Amino acid sequence: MMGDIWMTLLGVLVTTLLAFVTGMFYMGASRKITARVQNRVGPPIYQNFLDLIKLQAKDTAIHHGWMQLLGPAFLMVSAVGSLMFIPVLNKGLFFENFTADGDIIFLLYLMVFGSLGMALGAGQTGNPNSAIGVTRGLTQMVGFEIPWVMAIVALILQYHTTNIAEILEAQHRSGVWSMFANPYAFIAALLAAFGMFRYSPFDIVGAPAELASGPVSENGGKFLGTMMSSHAVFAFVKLVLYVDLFMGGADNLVELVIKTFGLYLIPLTYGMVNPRYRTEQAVRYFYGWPTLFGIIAILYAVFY
Amino acid sequence: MKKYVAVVLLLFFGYYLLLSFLQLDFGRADERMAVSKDYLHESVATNKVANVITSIVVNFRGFDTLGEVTVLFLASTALASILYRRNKPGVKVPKERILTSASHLLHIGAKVLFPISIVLGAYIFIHGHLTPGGGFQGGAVIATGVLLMILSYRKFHVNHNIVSWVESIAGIAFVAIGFTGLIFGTSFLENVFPVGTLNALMSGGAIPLIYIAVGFKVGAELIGLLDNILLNNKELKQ
Amino acid sequence: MVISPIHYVAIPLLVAFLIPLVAKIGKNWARILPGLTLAYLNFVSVYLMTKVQETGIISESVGGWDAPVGINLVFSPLSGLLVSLITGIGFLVWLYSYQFKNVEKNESQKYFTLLLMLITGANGVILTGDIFNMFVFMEITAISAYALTAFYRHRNGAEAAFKYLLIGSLASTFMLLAIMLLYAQVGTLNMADIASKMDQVSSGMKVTIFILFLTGFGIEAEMFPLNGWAPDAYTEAPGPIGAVFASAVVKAGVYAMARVVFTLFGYGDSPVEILIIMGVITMAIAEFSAFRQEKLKRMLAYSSIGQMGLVIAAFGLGTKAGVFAALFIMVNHALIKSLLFLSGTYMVYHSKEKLIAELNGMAKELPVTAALFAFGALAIAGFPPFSGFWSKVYFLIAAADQKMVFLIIMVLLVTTVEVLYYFKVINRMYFHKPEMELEYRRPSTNALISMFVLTAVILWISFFPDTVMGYIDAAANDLVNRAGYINLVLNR
Amino acid sequence: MNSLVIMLLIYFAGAILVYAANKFSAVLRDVIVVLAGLLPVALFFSIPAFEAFQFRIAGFDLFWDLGSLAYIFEALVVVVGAASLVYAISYMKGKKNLGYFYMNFFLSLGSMTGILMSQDLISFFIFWEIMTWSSYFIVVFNGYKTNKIGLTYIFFSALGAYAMLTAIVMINTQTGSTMWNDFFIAFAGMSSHYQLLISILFIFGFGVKAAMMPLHIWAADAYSHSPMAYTATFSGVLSKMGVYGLALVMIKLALVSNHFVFSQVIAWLGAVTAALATIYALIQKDIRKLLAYSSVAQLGYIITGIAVGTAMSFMAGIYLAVLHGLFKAALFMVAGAVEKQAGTTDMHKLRALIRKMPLTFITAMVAIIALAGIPPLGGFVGKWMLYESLIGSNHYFLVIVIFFSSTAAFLYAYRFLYGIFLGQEEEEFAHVKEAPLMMLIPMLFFTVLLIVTGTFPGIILGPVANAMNHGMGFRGVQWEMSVLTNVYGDSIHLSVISTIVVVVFIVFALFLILKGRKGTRYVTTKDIANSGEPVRPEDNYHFALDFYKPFERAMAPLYRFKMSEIYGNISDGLVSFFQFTRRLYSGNGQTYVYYVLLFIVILLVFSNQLINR
Amino acid sequence: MNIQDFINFLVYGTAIFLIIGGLYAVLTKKYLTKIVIGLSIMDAGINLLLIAIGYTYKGTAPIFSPAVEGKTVTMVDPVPQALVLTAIVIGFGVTAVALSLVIRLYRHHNTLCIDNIKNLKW
Repeated sequence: MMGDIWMTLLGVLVTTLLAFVTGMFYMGASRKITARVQNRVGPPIYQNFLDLIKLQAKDTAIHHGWMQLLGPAFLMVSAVGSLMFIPVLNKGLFFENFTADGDIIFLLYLMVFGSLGMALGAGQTGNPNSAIGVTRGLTQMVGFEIPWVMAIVALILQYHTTNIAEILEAQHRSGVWSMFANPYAFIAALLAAFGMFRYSPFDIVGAPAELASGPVSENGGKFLGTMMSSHAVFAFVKLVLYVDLFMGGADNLVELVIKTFGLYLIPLTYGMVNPRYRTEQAVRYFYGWPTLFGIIAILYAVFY
Repeated sequence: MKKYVAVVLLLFFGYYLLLSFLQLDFGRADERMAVSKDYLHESVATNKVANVITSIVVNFRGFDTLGEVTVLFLASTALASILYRRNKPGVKVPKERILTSASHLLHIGAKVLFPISIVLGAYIFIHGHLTPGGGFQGGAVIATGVLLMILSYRKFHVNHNIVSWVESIAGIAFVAIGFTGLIFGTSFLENVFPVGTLNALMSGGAIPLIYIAVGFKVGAELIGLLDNILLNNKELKQ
Repeated sequence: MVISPIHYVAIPLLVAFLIPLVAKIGKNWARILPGLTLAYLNFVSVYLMTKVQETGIISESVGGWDAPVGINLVFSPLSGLLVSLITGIGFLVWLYSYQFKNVEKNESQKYFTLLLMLITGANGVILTGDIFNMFVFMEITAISAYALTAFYRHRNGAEAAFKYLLIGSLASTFMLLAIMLLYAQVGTLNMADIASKMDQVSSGMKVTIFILFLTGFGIEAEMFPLNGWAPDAYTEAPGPIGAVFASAVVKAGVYAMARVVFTLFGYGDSPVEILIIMGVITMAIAEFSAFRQEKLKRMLAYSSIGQMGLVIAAFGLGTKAGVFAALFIMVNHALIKSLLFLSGTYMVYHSKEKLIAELNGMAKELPVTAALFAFGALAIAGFPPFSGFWSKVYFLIAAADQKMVFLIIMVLLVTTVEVLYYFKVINRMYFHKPEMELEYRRPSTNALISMFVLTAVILWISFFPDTVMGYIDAAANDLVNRAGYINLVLNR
Repeated sequence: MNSLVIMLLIYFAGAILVYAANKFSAVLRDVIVVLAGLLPVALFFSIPAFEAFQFRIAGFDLFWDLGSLAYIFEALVVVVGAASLVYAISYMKGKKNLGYFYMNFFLSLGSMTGILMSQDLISFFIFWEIMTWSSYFIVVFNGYKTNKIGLTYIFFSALGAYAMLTAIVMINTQTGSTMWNDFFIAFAGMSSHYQLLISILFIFGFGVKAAMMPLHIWAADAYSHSPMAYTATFSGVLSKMGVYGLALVMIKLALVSNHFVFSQVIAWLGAVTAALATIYALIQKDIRKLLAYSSVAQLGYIITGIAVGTAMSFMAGIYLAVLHGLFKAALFMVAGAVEKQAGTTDMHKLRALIRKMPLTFITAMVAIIALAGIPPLGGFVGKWMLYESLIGSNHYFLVIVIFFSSTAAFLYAYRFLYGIFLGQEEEEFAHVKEAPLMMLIPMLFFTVLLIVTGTFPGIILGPVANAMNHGMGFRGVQWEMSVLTNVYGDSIHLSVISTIVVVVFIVFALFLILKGRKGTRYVTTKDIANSGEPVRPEDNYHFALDFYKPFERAMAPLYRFKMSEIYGNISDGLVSFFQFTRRLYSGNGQTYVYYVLLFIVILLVFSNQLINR
Repeated sequence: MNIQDFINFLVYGTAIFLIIGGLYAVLTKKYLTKIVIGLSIMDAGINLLLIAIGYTYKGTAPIFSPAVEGKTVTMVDPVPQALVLTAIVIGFGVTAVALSLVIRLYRHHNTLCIDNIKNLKW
């Protein structure tokens, strides 16, 4: 019994660490790739670690109230919490954590928990840019959630389960990744992912030149550091979730890295060649093709 | 336009009304009489009243007559109420009529006719159960006499006190006779007085009594009405 | 002297003739005497109502001649119920106006005489068993009503009264024509006798007579489009008289109509669908018009017409349940509308135009009166648990039994409109700020008493409806049981 | 004496007593309010079983008994009612006409109790109407401006109630009885158009109170304009009477299984209500209005859950109904506290109250999290069950609409918290204090309740399952204290979820708070990084105007659709029609004579038709 | 058309013509006095009609005076005659009230034209 708890704790720590490290490298890679595309040298791939160390080393002189203190913690809950309910590798190959205790609908909600908590923290800072960023982010969320949910509903209908591990199982059983079993769902989910990762052209939330980096403005030191870590973890969470849902998961960490990084490149490269959308343009974008694909995906799942 | 609509509507209405009435042959009322036969019979047999109409009006359907009298009473009350004007304190409204003075001929004629019409009226309502006529007719004749006086003499005044006393007492008498029926007999307005013999003045029991009361009442009522309408309408002159 | 139905007519007449005499003794007697009479008649009501429950219909002949030769008065559960109601409200109105007329002492004699005669006329219409006698009493009622409508000199009473008289004369013309045709066919005037001989009349003639009666009584019963007189008369008459109109004059008209339909013709023999159709139209038009009214009493008048439409439609259903509902609505309407008129009168007492807009914030100044008005509004709109609700439910059930879904929906839609305009008034009284200095008059004690008595009765019916439903049920039975009526009156 | 009757009596006697007491002393009044509010709570939870009560009035049999479904709603009534009353004592302090207010408050509580215990249609309708007018009188409590709102409310309520009355009399005709149970039994035997007509009428009647789509326009205004102390009950509980009725009708009449299309229509109406109300909620500038629209939206979910009618969706619907009662009551209390303390509810004016009213903020935050359905609070449970059941019963597009509105709900949830509590501070609100204790107690009570239900929804699900198994005709409905299972057999463990969330949160919160705590100091929100230019004291950079402008622009077509305009046109048309009927009475006596003549001539012309009937 | 029908038409037609003639005045005349006169004409028509339906050919007045004693005579129906008496009196009462109202209206408005007396509308 005691052993169970220790094993669980170990699993939590290892998973989180894995997610953190991978996420940080992905973020670093993204900066590097972007720079190369823009014909710059770019920072080294481990630059994010250096940034984080710097941020955490800084003393925080001021804060604007206790909600600001708690904001990044909400973000962390969302990132680490979600991670706990997602199988990192296929069944039995890695710590199972709590994959049996949650399901995908729950995950949908848990994933927005963080941004809402963060939004509260941002709100307390009193910087108008934060609030403007938050409203844009939330509006955009209303946009991309719809195709995303449609894709998920299609999957649920297809595999008659809401548990992620079960969906993985089902893909293995049929031998076809759902990416191919229901390509429309995958497309819808992928297009939604563009919004979810908030890379250009959907980066109006942070809009560096316009909003002074939006919700995170006014945050520095430990706040920004924690946020950065949670972003790293969260990026990993999303990628693994996609891989689990659509690409049949991974049997080992290398496969996982290949799949996730491959996936990660798609929104990244899409963003590099596109200008920034205004918020309403973004929402309309999501209600266009992605939603259509979502509808087709659902119908496909029902009638197939 | 409105007139044509009215004409069309009225023609329709008249047509349908006529259609209904044409089913009743004129002059064949005897074929249709039902209750009337009882009346014709009972009037002579029980009430000993020669004039069947009087018998009906006062006895068989006496309740209607009470209603009629009440209508008259109400009309005079209503008139008084409607035409009543509160006098401003201190302002004396002259009790003058709007009519211009009549000719000398009328003055003399009225003086002659007035007592005759009073007597004639009284005769009519006293003999209501024997001859055509009755309280209403008699009262009307009396009122006509008074009207004659009013028309001929600008300053002729009816004593309102007397009129209202007569009116009230006659009315009370009617109802009181009705109640005697209830007290001494079985029902209101029942003829409990001795009926006497047919075609005598003292016949018919309560019927002539009631008709006399009605005569007084109608006379007083009509006089009151006329007086009220003609009196005190100074504005009409302008 | 035995207490009998004739007292309802004879005693008030006696008193009416006495009033000019006693007025000479003391002015106050002219006011007190009608009240005493009405109080006595209420006692008669109680006595006779208990008696009629035990022994059944009391038929009293007048003039010592039994029907059909003489005229008879019929105190049945039905006529008894309505007569008691009218007399009761008459007494309360007398009580209410006792001080009301204090300012014009000279006229009070006429006012109270006319009031007494109005009630007597209505009672006579209801009690009599003779069709021509009914006409006479209708005229008594009408003339008193004309006079009372024109009672106030500073209002447009005369204009309203003239219109009333114009249409009222038409009503009496049609009634007389109908009576004439009927008499020419059957040779009798007693209603029971006519009813028993009705099969001698050809069906074409029957319809004509029916139409003439319908129009004649429809005018008194405020049926659309014959009710042009009503809004004006209600508005211009003194406040409490509005209550009497709603509870006595109109009730007499409706009663007469119901008697003609149910007893004279027999339900199956007359084209009664007209009643349903006209009832619903009446109700709809009246309530719609009421919605847009600017004057309080005018609004109440239209509301009253609307209720009468409901009653007519309920009678038109023709079943026992329909009649029951109609009578129940009549009872409730008489009580509640009286309360509304009595309390409403005080709220617009000093207003010249008597606009609803002038009621803003009136509840602050006249809390009790406003509360009673609001209570009346809730009750008449049929909000449970108040008495209006029970009658409405019974109406709906009666309609549903006849499978008249359209009727139900119509009635309820129209009722929604009614609810709205009553609440508009309540809103103004309670929640608006007065635009100017409010002129108001506190109700005198006697007025308050009469309003409270009405309220208590309404509340009683609301929470103990069973106590009155027995009487209404008996009344409904009486109206539906045509043969019973005929046999009893004709001693067969 | 019968305990049901006692409860009813307490409320109704409370109504009269409190009105009378108001004339004598304010303290006495408050004591009575608290007593009559709390006594039923004690009574309700201390009595294990209620016995039935039957009597006869006006020829109808009235039969009172508390059914198992009604039990849940009754619990809501007594609890939220008592909390609102306690809250009202502080909130209403200093206002006029309190006797009137409390009287109607108690009347509406009593009538709701009556509705729930009515086993027959007549007393159901009576209590329904008492509820309507007593709530109406509170809606217009705030006076002049609420006039039109009140009229709209009473108009729709009356329409709904009369629709119900029509159904009731038709049932009476069809079955000869006015008992709910007889009706349920006889319903299957009625002809199909009667079945349809009666159900439509009932759903119309209940739909008004439950603010279902085309009948909802009264709701937002009425909720937002009544005193907040009452709105807590009004929106939290009173609207649930419509839900209760819908639940009875939809499920007991087997509309779901027998009239599939019909139940689909209702479900879609619910979903569309939710979506539209949500997008309207997020453009409101008044927090009361925002909450009011949010209530309508939440009721939409509930209706959908009930109309879909599977065991799980029904459970979700009822669960959401109860939970909505709790969190919406808390939120309206927050709004009331803000109104009372800061003097306004306009989000364009309000600013950064978080440091002034921390406890209120916590209540608001917890309630909002519950509203948004974010784990680990109670709202999530309902949302989860709703989605799972909708997906599980193949309502895949319905679930998308629901999901859209519930995602959009985050927007107004955030706006609510931000608009009141966050942002830049302002001198004007420097004096604002925390709400008084009497207001905080009920608010914190709800906070605790919401947190507990998040982990142990079984507290509510237990009675719901019981009601479904015994009385609603579902068979073998399972429930567990903190585990939810969907139709595919997948389950989530709420205790685990809560633990993870709480542990992770605490770890990082401690980290953030404790790290370098000594060196960190609080500065006002005016001191922000604004391109190196500090905000001057007279400036305020608070962001409140056009908060969701991008969203509005994105959803412009949806905003163009305004139900109130359609109703406005209809009512204009009706009013001019009324004006026309009014003008029939031209005031000319001769015209009236024309009418009379016309009438009689028409009848005479058609007299032949009248003979041949 | 036999003679009976012709007589019917003549008698009832005359009476009904009076009624609709009176009604015509009521409907179209603009002066209150004329309207009242119209009402009176209508009353007259009604009374005529009432009397007419009670007539019997060769009937005598229903009075058993010494002149008819012992003989068998047909008498006209007495009831309509009694009724007409009542009707006349009632008509008179109504006319009186109508006239008094006309006087009141004249005092108030200084005109008798119905078009100018329209204070009460709608």
